[in-house]
Amino acid sequence: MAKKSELAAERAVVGPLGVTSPPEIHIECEAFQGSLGALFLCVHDHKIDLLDVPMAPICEAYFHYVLATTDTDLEQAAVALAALAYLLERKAWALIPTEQEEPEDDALSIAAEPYAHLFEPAVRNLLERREERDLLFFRWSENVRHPYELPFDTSDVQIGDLAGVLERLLARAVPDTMEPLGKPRRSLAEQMLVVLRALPLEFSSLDSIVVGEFTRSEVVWWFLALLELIRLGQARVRVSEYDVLFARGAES
Amino acid sequence: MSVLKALEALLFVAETPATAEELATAIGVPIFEVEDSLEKLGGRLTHTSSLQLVRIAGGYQICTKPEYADIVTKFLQPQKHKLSRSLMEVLAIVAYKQPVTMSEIDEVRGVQSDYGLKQLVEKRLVCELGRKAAPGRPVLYGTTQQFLHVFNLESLADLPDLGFGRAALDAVGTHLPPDQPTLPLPEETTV
Amino acid sequence: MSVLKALEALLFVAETPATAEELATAIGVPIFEVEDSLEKLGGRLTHTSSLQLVRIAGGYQICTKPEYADIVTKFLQPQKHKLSRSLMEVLAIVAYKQPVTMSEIDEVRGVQSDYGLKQLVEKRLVCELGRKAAPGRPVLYGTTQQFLHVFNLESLADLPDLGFGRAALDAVGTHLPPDQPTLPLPEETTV
Repeated sequence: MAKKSELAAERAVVGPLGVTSPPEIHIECEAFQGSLGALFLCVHDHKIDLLDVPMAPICEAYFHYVLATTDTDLEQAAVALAALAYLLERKAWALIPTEQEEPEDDALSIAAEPYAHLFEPAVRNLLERREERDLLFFRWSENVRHPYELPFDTSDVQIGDLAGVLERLLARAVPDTMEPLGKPRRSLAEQMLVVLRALPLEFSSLDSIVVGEFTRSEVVWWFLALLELIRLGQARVRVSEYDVLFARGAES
Repeated sequence: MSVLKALEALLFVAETPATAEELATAIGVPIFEVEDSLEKLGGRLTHTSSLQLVRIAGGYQICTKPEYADIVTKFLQPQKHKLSRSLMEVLAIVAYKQPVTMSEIDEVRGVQSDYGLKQLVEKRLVCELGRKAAPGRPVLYGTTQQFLHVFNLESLADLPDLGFGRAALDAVGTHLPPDQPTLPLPEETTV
Repeated sequence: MSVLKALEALLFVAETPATAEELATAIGVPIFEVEDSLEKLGGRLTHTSSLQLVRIAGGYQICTKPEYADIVTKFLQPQKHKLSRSLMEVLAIVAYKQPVTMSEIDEVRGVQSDYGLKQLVEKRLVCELGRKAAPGRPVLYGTTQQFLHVFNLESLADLPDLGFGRAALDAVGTHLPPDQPTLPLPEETTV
């Protein structure tokens, strides 16, 4: 292996990341094969579309480097981290749906005038059908009010009250444990069922509802489901003299 | 057990439109027999009952006859959710141009439609179909089964021909995405 | 409009047992007339229909007769998990080719399947089995116990032989991953 001093000359080129180049972290995936530094430069110079490159193997290669290298050159490690962070940020931005206009050919942009009025007959037709439809009644599904339209009433409960409750729960929580990547997570709908089952029929404080040991993220997940239940009118909340109280069920 | 009575029982409990195939599978008879009996059931209901058999949202369903609307309304006191004019416009555009992106809708209307689109998704009349392979990977929207049901349509083909955009419509055809997943409610209704 | 038919319409749409008073108010006739007609309606249903009138929880309700329980159950079961065509396609590919990665599914279908796969995971018909020892360490998907249950399969061996992919299937065998891990629930309270 070459000594640091021997490589120094090679490294002393000013690139976008400064004078130090990232260490040799090899990345291998369908879209790209090569070093982290090379990938960084390709993305930086728009020579490769990051959308096609999965980030997982890159992160794993980095972690492997961090864990496997015993005498880490801090400067090098920092540059590697900077490169990785840059890639992650770029990828994140690329993945966020944007409102940007889509590329269109000239013919389209010439005719890019609103033409909503052409849909007028369809709107009228739909309204007529709606009127006819209003005279028909089906079983259940139809007559149950849509959950999103259930009124939810938090009357005198302020955001600060809810935040206070969450804070108290968080103070009781134990630190999160490391969980394997890709572990299937419970959906919010499932979590809501769990919370719903835990909620008592009588108004109670959250401290008495949430018992046992739990982690911080479990608390947040629990609380999120609770808020959603309140919004859907399946849980109630009110402030008493000393505490914020929760109960199952809709406001009668 | 007659097929006709079996159909009556099944359509009575069905919460969504049932296809002849589904009915045939449940009863264990060939589809043509189900179709035959559905016709008979429809006729019998027309003459003897306050209920009727309708074809809606790609299937069969039983509902009350229009002349009973008044007393049913009085009994149920249902919430009417009216759609605003601009919401109707967005909905019509989605129906004809699906799968369509928000910016494509904006272009047709000349104004931003994000609020309206979100409302329609909330009301489950419109849902996400996927993402377009274009910069920004914009979301593609389309109508739902719920849309057909609420507007008393058997399929998208029932919409009037506007002389354009039918090509896109045909591409989607009547194979609409199913209703968006509904939140599991705690109280299972047992039938 | 006969009171009997009006009652039929109201009891059809009623979500919960309706009392004679409620029914009388909606129709606008005296209670004794409603009670009279309810008796007649009950008799008529008993003799001509697969439905019956029952007194339950202090009110009246229409339900299916017990002898139709089997077909009703058979009918409602799959209906609850109605899957779209494209979802069925993804599911079939997962069932036959498991353990399989998303890009392998895309390859078979020629279109992106991420949306469908996510839906199937939500519906707990498909779950993650682990990760493939390949570049990118892609997630491997397979079917769940729930899948067998919903499609009335005793094991994966019950799937029709397509003349391919059985090798892959045999690799997984019938030792399917259990239903997605469920976290311990707080004490079960009856709703």
